[in-house]
Amino acid sequence: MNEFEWVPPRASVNAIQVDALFYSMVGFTALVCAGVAGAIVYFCLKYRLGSKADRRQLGRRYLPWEFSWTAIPLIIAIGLFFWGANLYFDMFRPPADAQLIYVVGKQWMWKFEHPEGPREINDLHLPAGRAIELVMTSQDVIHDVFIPAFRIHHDVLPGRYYTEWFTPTTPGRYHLFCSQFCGYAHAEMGGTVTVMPPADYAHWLARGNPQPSMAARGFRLFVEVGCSGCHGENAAVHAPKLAGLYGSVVHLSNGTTVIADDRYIHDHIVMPGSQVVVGYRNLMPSFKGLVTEDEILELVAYIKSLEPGERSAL
Amino acid sequence: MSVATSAPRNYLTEGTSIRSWLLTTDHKRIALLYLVTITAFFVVGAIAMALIRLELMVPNGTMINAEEYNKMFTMHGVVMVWFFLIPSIPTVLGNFLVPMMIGARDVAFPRLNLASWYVFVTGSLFTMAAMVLGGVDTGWTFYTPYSSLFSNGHVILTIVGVFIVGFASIFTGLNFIVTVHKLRAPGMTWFRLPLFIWATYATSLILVLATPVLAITLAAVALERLFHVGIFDPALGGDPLLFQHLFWFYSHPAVYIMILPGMGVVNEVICCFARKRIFGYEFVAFSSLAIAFLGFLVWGHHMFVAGQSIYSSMTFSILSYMVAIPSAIKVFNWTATLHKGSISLETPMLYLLGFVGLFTIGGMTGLFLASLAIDTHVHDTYFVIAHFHYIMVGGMVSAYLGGIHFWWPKISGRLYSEFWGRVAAGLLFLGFNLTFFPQFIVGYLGMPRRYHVYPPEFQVWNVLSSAGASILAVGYVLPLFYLGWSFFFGPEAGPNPWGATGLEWRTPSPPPRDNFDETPIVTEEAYAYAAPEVAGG
Amino acid sequence: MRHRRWPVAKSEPLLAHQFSDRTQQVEADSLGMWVFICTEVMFFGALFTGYALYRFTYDAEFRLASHPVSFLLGSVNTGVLLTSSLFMALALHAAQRGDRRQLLGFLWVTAALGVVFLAIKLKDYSDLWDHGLVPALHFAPDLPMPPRAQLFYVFFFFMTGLHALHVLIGVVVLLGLSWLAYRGRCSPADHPTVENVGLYWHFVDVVWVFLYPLFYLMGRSS
Amino acid sequence: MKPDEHVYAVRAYLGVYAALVGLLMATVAIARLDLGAGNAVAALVIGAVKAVLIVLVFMNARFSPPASRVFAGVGFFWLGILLVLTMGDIVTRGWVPSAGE
Repeated sequence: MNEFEWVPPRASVNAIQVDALFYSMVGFTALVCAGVAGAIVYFCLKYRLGSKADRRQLGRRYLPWEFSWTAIPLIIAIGLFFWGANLYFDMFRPPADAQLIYVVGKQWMWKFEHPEGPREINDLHLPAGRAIELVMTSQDVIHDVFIPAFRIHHDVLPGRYYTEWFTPTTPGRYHLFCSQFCGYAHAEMGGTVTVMPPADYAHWLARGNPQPSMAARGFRLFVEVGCSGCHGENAAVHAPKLAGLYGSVVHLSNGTTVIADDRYIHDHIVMPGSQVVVGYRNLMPSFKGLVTEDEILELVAYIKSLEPGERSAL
Repeated sequence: MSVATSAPRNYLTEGTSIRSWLLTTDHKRIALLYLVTITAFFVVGAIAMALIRLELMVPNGTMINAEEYNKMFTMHGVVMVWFFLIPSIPTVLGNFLVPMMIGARDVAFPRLNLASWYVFVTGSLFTMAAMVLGGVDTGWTFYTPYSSLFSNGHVILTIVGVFIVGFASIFTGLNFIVTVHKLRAPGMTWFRLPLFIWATYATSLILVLATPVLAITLAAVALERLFHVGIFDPALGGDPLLFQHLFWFYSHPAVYIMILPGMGVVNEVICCFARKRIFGYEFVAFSSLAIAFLGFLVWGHHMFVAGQSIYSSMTFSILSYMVAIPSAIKVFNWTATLHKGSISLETPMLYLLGFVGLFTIGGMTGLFLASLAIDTHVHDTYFVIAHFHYIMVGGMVSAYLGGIHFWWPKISGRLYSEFWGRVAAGLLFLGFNLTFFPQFIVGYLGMPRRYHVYPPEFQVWNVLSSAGASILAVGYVLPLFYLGWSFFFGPEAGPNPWGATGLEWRTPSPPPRDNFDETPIVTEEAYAYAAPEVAGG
Repeated sequence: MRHRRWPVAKSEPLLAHQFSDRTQQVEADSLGMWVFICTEVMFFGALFTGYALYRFTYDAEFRLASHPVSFLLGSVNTGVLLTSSLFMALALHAAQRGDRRQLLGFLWVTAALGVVFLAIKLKDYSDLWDHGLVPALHFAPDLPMPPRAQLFYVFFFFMTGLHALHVLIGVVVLLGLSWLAYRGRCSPADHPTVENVGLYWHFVDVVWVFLYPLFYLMGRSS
Repeated sequence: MKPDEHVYAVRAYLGVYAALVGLLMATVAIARLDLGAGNAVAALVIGAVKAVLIVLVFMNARFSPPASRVFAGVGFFWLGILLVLTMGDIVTRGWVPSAGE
């Protein structure tokens, strides 16, 4: 049952690019190490104590050597930096049309939500050939989404949203690991990423229990936990309306402005008083503990779905 | 020359009661106190390591359970980092050699030096108590909010211990800085100092400047754990990344605390056994200071995927590449020193040539981790484990053992078995590579660190690694026996068995209480080895 | 006090065996003190960094949260510490001239000002306790507080508390030193000891000079 | 160091003390004005000036041997490293690169 592996499977566009850099550096490293080791062995043999090797010309002209082995590594280092930094920068620029998938890590499981509705635990199904963007948060400690076949890694922090994106290329089943130590069952906090041809993926989405979309679930929560009592269409309370909020610029009572992104909405739900919108008093209670991180994601998805001038998209 | 009449009084025979050892202010005796203490801790850390490697022989090991495994790697990390590696060369070889190499009678503050050992022992009692009472499972990095709010282990007790030993580090560092500045013998200018002194001086700067930051950070974790005030808790507005910044501000330079003194030992040993002056003295000297300085500018490379700003990551990445430059300078200069030398491969030389090779691999793989894109894949995998063990074990422990062998005749006044010494050095090199090289591969395959179970396709590499660890263990145990034997029964060494230069070799072995009968006067540069006779030239 | 005859220093100050002369010993002690101060800077520095991070992140909240902190007590305390530093400097001057009577007087004034500082600090803390603004022990503000107020007060007590601990240690050391001076162990040749204690005391003052604007001066204008 | 070098120092000590008290009063006055972010900057600049005066005159760093003078600055320099690189992260964390194609 032990398949023997030399190299990890390569299943994303990013993996190909990272491997190119990695193997170039392996070659360079092998060259340097062989050079140093070769020189040491050669000198140890040739200049062993009592050998008849010529030891004259022990001049002190060492500056040219020093400068060359300072300057050459410097140039190589800068080159390597730019190569790696360039790839890294791209890893933080998801294409605008990337498909979003929401991820919540908690001790010791991963929850995934597809906007179309399906929810998964520790398993993630993805279509091949399409840019995927994971929007990730944690419910307790720091976790880390690590998918070796995609050469991608990012920590998942409580109270924040981070994203990582990739384009799976090759259908297959790949490991998913938590790689930030998170307690007792850290080593078991993993799962399988299944990359499928797009048609199969569409089929998979449609199959099984038809689930309402994330935004629809968010709307249900919006009513159930009482958000609509103040933020709803006919609410008597003077609370900011949420249509068109997502992505807009919000003016706060302390004179600053923020972009209303996932993090802003999240913080508002669990810590309402921290950023009060100008013109409003802070009346909102904290919903910390009343809604879980994945429910907050659903609320965010709902608020996101509200177009300006609309009260309810559903 | 110690002729076998009545043995001259030396620091070992100057009072033999327990009390005379426990109240000594002699830097050489304090070095021996530290030697015994950290050897004991090395054994503790190594036992934890043995359990880890045994558990990882099979993909679903059941020898120890998840909780025990988590406690084992935490114990291995905490003990090896703070109770062995950081004190190792500075407190043993540094304490023994710094005053002698600069021609001083003692360090500047001998009582502070003794206090350092007591503080160290006190701190270790706390941490050991935590281990005995049930252990701690956070990993040696104590990442918040896991350590501050979630872990059930004895986090506070462990942290208190580490906090206290920090002061031992600070005392040692402060002492060396002042000693090197103020107690050099007449004629011992900065550029006549042995390079071990430059390296130790650079290390001391890091000890003094970085350790307080760790102390206060750990205090904050303890505070958070006791009272949950939100310093690092996102739910209360805290920022877990603040912990990581402060922790790595110490713990990255701490890597240089571990490796710089090792580099210092390399200079001494290679010059001695190549019978040649170091190539490019000034460059090697200043590269030590450059490493100590740059080492403070790179901590963020531990946080490339932790949620740090990407612009910050880029800054830290390029600064990390800059550290490679002084490291490369050192490796090339050591190699060049061998050119046209007269080389003999005694035990210390074997250890230290091993160091150069392993450090080169460790340093080069550091470039992979400094590369943003590659780190995004190998972060927190066994690739990282392999990399830093190449530096800390392949590098530092080799240098430490090589240094112990090199100065053993000075410390004990006796010689050890050259045969067994070479065997141990060879086993260490072989065992080390077999243990850790497979970890580069399994790391790139994607095996995360701190996993006690793993997918079966990683097993081959783990079995190789565990097999290597058993060879490594033999390499560690052997010196305990033959050095122990030599201490009591070895043949007398005489003041300078290697024919080395350096002031420490100009005094009897073992040295008298005040090191020198009269203050030496220095008239020449370091490593003034006579030009080798050109046989038939 | 002033009628007492001062005992005469009986011997030259001790030269420890590792030093070859007096100058070397004095310079080593002084350098050791400066290096220790470096360590102290980094010790407080970690907290200043944490403060900077949260001040940047929650600027408005921190301003609001700082209102109950007494501007008056903080400013008076700054004056007290600055004055104590002056007397410490004068004490060194007296030691250099070998004027033990003045030395003793100045040391006592310095220590007394340290005690005054601590007393005012205590008053400051107890006022905040009454407002329920002591995190961990008694955090139930009786004033409207922004959400991150607790974080502000964590840093307030952590940093000023650590500083107060340093003042306390300083006072003890000053009293010890004045006892030595009283016993006649402070001849002009002993002034380096006074100088090193002074370095520590002035450093504690320097820390306060930064704590004062960070905790007592912010948000005063609004 | 030679004691006679700063026996005359009383005048310097008193002068610096006067300056420190003056700066304290200035900082109190400025705190009452509304300068926005300028308040914090002014208060910290005044604090830094006070610290420099204390180090140079009260602590006699002017007359210390070179090594001591270097170490007087080293601690603050290293604190600068810690502050600048940490805050560099905090300040730029919100800067998100524009979406790729």
